[in-house]
Amino acid sequence: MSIEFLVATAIGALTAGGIYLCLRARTFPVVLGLAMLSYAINLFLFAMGRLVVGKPPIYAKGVAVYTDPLPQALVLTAIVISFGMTALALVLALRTFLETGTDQVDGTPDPDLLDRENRT
Amino acid sequence: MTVTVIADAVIAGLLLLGGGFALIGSWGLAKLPSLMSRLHGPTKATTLGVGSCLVASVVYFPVHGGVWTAHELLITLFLFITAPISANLIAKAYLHGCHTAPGEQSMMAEGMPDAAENGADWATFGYDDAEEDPLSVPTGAGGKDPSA
Amino acid sequence: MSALIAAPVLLPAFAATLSLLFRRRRRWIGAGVSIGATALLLAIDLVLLGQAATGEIGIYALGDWPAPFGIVLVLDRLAAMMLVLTAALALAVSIHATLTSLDRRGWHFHPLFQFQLLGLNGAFLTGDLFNLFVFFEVLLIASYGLLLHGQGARRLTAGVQYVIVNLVGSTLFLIALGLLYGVTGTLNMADMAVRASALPIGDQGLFRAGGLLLTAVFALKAALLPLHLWLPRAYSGTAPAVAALFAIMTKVGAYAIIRTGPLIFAGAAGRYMIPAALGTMILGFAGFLAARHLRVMTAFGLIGSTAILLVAVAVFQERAMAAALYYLPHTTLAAAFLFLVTDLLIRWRGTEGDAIVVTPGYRGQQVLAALFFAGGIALAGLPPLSGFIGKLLILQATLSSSWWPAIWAAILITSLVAVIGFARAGSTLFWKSSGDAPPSPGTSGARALPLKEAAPAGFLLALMVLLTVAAGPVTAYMEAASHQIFDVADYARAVLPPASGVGS
Amino acid sequence: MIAAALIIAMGCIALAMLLNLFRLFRGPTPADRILALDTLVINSIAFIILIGIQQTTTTYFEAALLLAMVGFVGTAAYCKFLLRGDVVE
Amino acid sequence: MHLILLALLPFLGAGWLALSPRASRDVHAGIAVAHVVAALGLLIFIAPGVLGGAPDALRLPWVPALGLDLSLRLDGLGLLFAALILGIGLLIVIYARFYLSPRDPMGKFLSLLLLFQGAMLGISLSGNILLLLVFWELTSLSSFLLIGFRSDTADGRQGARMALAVTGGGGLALIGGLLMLGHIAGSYELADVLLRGDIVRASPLYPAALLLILLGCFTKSAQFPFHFWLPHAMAAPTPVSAYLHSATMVKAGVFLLARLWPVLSGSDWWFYLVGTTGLVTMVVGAAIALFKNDLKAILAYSTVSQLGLMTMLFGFGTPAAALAGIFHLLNHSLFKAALFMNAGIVDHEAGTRDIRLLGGLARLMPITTALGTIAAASMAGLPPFGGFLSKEMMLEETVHTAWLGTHWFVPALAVIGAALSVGYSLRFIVHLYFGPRRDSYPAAPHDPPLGLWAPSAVLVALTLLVGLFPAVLTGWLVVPAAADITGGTASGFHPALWHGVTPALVMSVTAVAAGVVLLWRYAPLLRAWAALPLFEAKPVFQAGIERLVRAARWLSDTVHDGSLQRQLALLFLLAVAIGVEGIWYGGYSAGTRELLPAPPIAIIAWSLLMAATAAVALVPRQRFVTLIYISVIGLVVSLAFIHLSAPDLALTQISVETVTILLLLLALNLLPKQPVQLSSNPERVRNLVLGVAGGVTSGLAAWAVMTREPRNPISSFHWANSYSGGGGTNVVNVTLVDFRAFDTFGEIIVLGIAALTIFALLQPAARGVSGQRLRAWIADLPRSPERHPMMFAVAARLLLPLALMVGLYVFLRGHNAPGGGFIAGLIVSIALLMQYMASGFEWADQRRQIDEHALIGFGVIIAALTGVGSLVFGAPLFTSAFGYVSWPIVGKFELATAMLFDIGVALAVIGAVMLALAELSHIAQRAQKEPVEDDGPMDIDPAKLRGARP
Amino acid sequence: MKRLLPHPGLTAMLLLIWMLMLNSFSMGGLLLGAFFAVLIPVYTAAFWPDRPAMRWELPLLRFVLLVIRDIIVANFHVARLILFRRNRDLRPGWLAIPLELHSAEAITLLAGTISLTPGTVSVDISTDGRHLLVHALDVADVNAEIAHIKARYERRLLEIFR
Ligand code: NA
Ligand code: NA
Repeated sequence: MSIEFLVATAIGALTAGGIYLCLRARTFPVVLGLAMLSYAINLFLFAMGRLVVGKPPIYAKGVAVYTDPLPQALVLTAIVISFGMTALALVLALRTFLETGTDQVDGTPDPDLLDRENRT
Repeated sequence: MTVTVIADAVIAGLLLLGGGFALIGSWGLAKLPSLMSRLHGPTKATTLGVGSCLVASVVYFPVHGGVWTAHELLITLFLFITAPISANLIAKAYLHGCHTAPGEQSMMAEGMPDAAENGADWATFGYDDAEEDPLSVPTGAGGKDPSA
Repeated sequence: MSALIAAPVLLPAFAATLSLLFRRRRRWIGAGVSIGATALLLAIDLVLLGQAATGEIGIYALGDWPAPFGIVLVLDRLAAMMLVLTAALALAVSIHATLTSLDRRGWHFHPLFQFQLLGLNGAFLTGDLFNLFVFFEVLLIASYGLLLHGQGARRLTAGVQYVIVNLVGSTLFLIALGLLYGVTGTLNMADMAVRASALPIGDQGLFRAGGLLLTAVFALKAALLPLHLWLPRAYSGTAPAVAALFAIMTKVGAYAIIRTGPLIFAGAAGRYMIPAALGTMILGFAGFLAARHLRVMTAFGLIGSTAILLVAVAVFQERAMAAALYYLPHTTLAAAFLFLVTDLLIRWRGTEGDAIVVTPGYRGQQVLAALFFAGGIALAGLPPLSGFIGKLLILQATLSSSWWPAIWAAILITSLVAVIGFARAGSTLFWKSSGDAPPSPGTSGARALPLKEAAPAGFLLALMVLLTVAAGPVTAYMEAASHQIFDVADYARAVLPPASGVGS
Repeated sequence: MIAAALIIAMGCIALAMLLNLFRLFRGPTPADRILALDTLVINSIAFIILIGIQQTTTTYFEAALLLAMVGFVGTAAYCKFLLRGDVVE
Repeated sequence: MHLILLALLPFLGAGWLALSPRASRDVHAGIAVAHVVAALGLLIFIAPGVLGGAPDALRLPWVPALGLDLSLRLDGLGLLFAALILGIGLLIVIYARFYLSPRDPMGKFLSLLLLFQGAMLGISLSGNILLLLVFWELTSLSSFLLIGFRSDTADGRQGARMALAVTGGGGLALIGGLLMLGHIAGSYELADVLLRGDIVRASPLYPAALLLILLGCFTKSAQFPFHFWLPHAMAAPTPVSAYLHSATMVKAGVFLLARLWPVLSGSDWWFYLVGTTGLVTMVVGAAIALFKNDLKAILAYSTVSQLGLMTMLFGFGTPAAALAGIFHLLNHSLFKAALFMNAGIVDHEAGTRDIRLLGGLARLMPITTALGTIAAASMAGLPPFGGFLSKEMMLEETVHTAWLGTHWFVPALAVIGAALSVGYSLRFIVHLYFGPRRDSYPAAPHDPPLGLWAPSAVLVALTLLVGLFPAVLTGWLVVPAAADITGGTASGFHPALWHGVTPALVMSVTAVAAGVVLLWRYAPLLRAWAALPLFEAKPVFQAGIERLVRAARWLSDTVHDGSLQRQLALLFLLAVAIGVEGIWYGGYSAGTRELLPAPPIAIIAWSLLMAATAAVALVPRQRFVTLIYISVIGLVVSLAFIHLSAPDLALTQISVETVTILLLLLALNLLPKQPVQLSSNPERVRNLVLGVAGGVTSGLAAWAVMTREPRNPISSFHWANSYSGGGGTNVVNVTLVDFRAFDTFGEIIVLGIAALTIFALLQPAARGVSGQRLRAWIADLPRSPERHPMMFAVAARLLLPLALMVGLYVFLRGHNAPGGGFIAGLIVSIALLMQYMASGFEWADQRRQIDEHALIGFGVIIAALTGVGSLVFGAPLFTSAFGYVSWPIVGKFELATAMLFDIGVALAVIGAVMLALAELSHIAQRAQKEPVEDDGPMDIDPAKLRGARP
Repeated sequence: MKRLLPHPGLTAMLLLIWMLMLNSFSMGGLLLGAFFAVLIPVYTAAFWPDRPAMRWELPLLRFVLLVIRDIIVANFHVARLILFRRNRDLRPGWLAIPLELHSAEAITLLAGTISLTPGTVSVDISTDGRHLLVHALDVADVNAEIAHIKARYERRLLEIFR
């Protein structure tokens, strides 16, 4: 078994899980799905520089074998951006829930909340 | 030469010790019967497990890397500060869960003592003389708790 | 090339931060900074347009790192045109928003607005694909903020969908970028174009998938079937003035397709884009006719008219592209104009908002009625406004496509649908009086529109008139721009320094 | 000698992680899962140090340091959630 | 230049009128009259040259790319048409001045009328077929406003919309047709197009172009079956009807048939399409007209019929027929405008237009009766009026026309049509003016003031004079026009009241006799007509539109059902399909790169990740537990980054992970913890299938790239220049703050905006519905009374300085080793957040001493200024500089502007993270409206409890 | 001086940490570290009010060494328990340790020490701040264990926190 295989299957699994969650009917799992997708994407983007073990991109004279630093820089940017986006999506989901009483992605009434409000 | 060999032996020993204790800690985590017992397991991983590896590293780098490193000590410091707090908080969370989930009175079975005199209770459960029953839910998000 | 090229990115950055830092002081400072900066931006963009019009491709290597290794800004005719259009639209919207106090109905309107401009301008200028992604994100996240400005349940639910769909879009963007980098080893558009042509067969499948995926992401922004579903709810849910600014957002997607399609991917997506655009057109104008609210109607009109633009783009041929380029500012201005008019209508109408229902005592609103009529003419593409010329250009140019009968039928029939829809809405809104009963006070509260508030909308209308009157020089510019877009070698020559080890 | 010890140690850590995994899924209480995660983080720190030794590089130590710090924050946040619902109040 | 002025004058008048809404009625009328008179004068001034055979032309470039030039051209045909437009227009303006009531906005009305006039004039003057299109569409738009002038009535609105839909639709077809025509001809200049008839007719596109153009003409000229809009356009004020439906709007279609006659006619397509349509329209329109009761409806259907006549004549395709057609066009304009005015007068004075309520007006309104009778006689084709002459010519032409080989068909139908038109004309005269006087008219009828009848008197006089002296009076106008239609010199214009006994005369007499019979036997005929299964077009049309709208609503509502799940499913499906497509069509070969063996620990970490991923997806209802699994995923990904030589990524991932979890926990507190399941089983299966498909695709894509050798990536430059050019050994960091600093600049802006938006979102959350909900919110978890545990609080305060120190260190070394501004910013944020967690929001917030908004602002400004700063040194934006400085005692150290940039990054990150989390963390408290007191950093402070501390 | 150096001990500790992180000695690094080590306590002083007086010298060092020794010993002890004792043979127990220590810092240090030595975990404090709740994995005599902890750790801490 190769590391490439592990990484590829991990990307696949994270993508699958992310998609599965993104297609759910409530905002919270969708945000989780987005988070998972962003893991998958970060790994994917990173893998596009090919995998190298034990050669971090710290420059030293005369070193010829190194990890492609560019995808790493891109992933860094992507991590930060997707963090901001996920945070925003999450807060928006919460805010919408507070405003509308539903956390359904389609904005339809929420059985849970009705249930809870009936209880009190 | 001999220094290196001795150092290598020390390093290897420390590594084995570290790995071993980390494993034992996790074994405890998996094996022990209740959360309160399991909580004791990871302490080993934290202290001797990681600690031995760190010390091994401290010894290893001057010998094989040609550099002194002391980051490991810093990691140890952080772990030693944080690990007890983590354990404390996890225990509190567990007790709180047992206390508020009827039927799961496991800690009573383990014979938890009262918080002694003056009618005081353990902080997680609140004051016995307080007007609030810890089982009841407080009203309002972030509302003032009587205990606060 | 002078550093002026970077001004459209840096100026909004400073304006945004300044209005952010001044937020605790009097609020007019923020508005003043924002409007002033936008006006200055328009002036700068006009200078840049003048430079680009010479035909020379302006290159600016940020950080003094040569392409393809660093990020370069590229100013060609297309970019300059998009910059000017954006600034002009932004000027109208920022003034409108300030005049109508939209900026006080929530936090941080002006900083978000300026950041939005920053993102847009950056996207138009950059010559680097990943940098394009970054600016897409900037403009998207700023658009989230603007979309939600003022809030309310409807806006929030619409916002949730808009944000999530675009987040998934960004995810796909990154996948596409990764694939392209993994296969070609570069991020610079020009360099990628050069390397793509030398790609071995075995790699071409991956490259193609990456290119198509990237195009799909752009199509998502451009609201192309089946990726347009997010738009109606989002645009009709937000404040109409914000939606007016968003008229340019679909064009960003179109811009990216126009930029990368001929340059890097040799129009590979065209065969799917044409039917998709035709379908979008039909759905857009069906929604237009079906709409029960003006905002929804305008949103669908935007979808439909953008689809007309995209169908011309999808031919990926110089003449059709030139036609598309002429139609692009028109459709942007028309939709924005109609959104602003809708906003005025909502403001001065009273309780009915933008519902297409009869308003008691609303027959006398001559100015609004005239503006609405003009909006209808613009969006339906009738003379004497520029949409007519744009449509003629597109019809003429698409004759070279084998799809032309379908294209013609779709464009002409949807125009008729638009005319019918507008006539229905307009006659209900401005002609019908409710059962000839005297307007009962309290049910509506419609008041007369102060002309001052109509000035920004009037500005957009004037731009459309200008686009019509000056159609000769404008089309000449667009033809030259289109030529430049298809001249891959010229672009590569300008962007990549001759000495650099380009390609593998 | 060191290489062999490293491999054994890494194997131990790997096994420890598997055991953590077991507890993570087995629970039964949320506190158990938090504990399993906390332990997993600790084992990860050990793992990072072992990689550093294996590659004779100090490059990764900051990661271990950071993990020690933020791992705690995470655990505290989870516990706080169970105790109060509100992580910051 | 005259042409430009001519074309502009009506528009100028319209503009002037529109801009002076407050002037008096007479001023408005004066302005309008002045402009029309001026235009007419100008036309007369130009006319001699044009009639002399030298068309006036002018061409200004407008849109060369399109072939659309401002090309104006006045030839004989255009002159005739323009003269009708302006001449009758002048009379209409005068008539309207007296017709409209004082309540009507005269300025607006005349403005629209002149606008329309300008558009019509434009059609007649266009020397470019695209320019003609522009004016054509303008007539549709302006007539829409004119017809809808009485917008307070449903009839007015519906009539206007119907007219717009039909003529606008035809106009769109015309666009297609003319574009094709120009495409075939190779030019859109009318002069060029007219010369290329042979090329056009030989083109395979000819039938399509012809059909589209005819659609435009037929709809505009109300040809069967598009005739139905015209009668409903009668809802307009009578001056509008008189103008639009006699001389102008409906004639535009006929005019275009004439205009393009040299190019399009001369084929079977033309003959059968145009000729037959005209023939049918003539008969059908006349038949309907006979049985209408509304005066304007009678006139409207008669117009339909007469237009059919003209269309038929042009359809015959012979020069003589074309000559007859153009002559009838002139005649019809004269009598029809007069008749409409007459009907208007009757309506105005008698109070109704229902012919059944009228009759016997001859005594009461003698002038009106005289004028109406003459005009109607001309319409009936009775001598000695103009209508007779052109009808004779028409009948003559039908005799020579064979239709599908039969020679009787066209003449027979023509006679029927003529008979019907005699019938409705006579009925108009007899039933309206003659017969018994009634006792009760809705109003007391009397002749109108001079201003109202004089315009029609002029027309009536003309129609009489034309009948008497046709060649003298109209020859100079009609012959050149006909010559321009046929593209040669028109021959044989010999109109005369008496040509001897010709077949035409026989037919004419037959028609008159039959017409008299029709009127004589009107009552039984009416009953028979009423028994016919005819349907009213308007409800059908409206039902059609409603059906269209319903269909559009169904389509739109079905497609745009607001389902996010559907949108995302489509998006994912498309992405997968694209992957398959790309490989399928693009070509693929497997990679040859050597693979890395996986050590056991990697496999175990991998299984951790896989298990956690599956768990997150499969137990989503236990939201809290799900978060723990997410943490595991994050941890494994970080470890993978470390193992695969990406320490910077690991650091970032670890710290971002923590902040994300904090955010999720903060939000989850207020969200349902274990919501009920919403998705149905099929949905879950769909999601699973899509997920697996997406996973497989992305995994394979990753595998495909990882297993092939890289192709000389540009990053080799970054590696080589990082130290020498960027001054740092951490290539990733140098890339971020130098090579690709612009990306990073955008990235911190994204983060800043995210925080600002979160702030803007949460600020109003404590108010309104959301605030109520927050106040009414019941914590759904039982809560421990202790808010700030002692040990945690104590440890946190010790960790804060340590973490800050680490943050500074990580920041400073970032340029050369893993670290940097972003990670440092996160570390500092987390350290501060720890205080918030441990000791509460209020307590920590009072002590933090930072303003997050300002931090974000300053962060962005510092980064931007660093970028701009390089300009001062003459270097491009975002150029970094670094140097090694040697100070006594301190020693040698590096200073790099990139670090300044990184400071901006760090500040923005701290500001953004703190703003977002702080805002989110006390949203619930704010809703309570009572500030939480600062009750110290920990709930149980033993020292305080024992009194050791105050 | 108090405002410039609010926590001299903390400053020293930070400087030490800084030098450990730098991993190499240079005058510049030292100066920079000193700068930060002064700056950070000034900034964070507000977060740590009412610091108890503390003896930083020998007693603390002795205490630390003692704890390290105990940790190692206890580790082996607990390892034996985990590996070789069956679950049902374990004698887990709760210890409510009465506290003589006053300050939160001191009690936290005690609790931390107890937790770090395997086999015992500090769980909670009483609401009156006078008892510490400790859980032991295997305890034969609760009172003896309490006495042991108090004698071994709390007594020493009382010396440090006077
Ligand atoms: Na870095
Ligand atoms: Na412990």
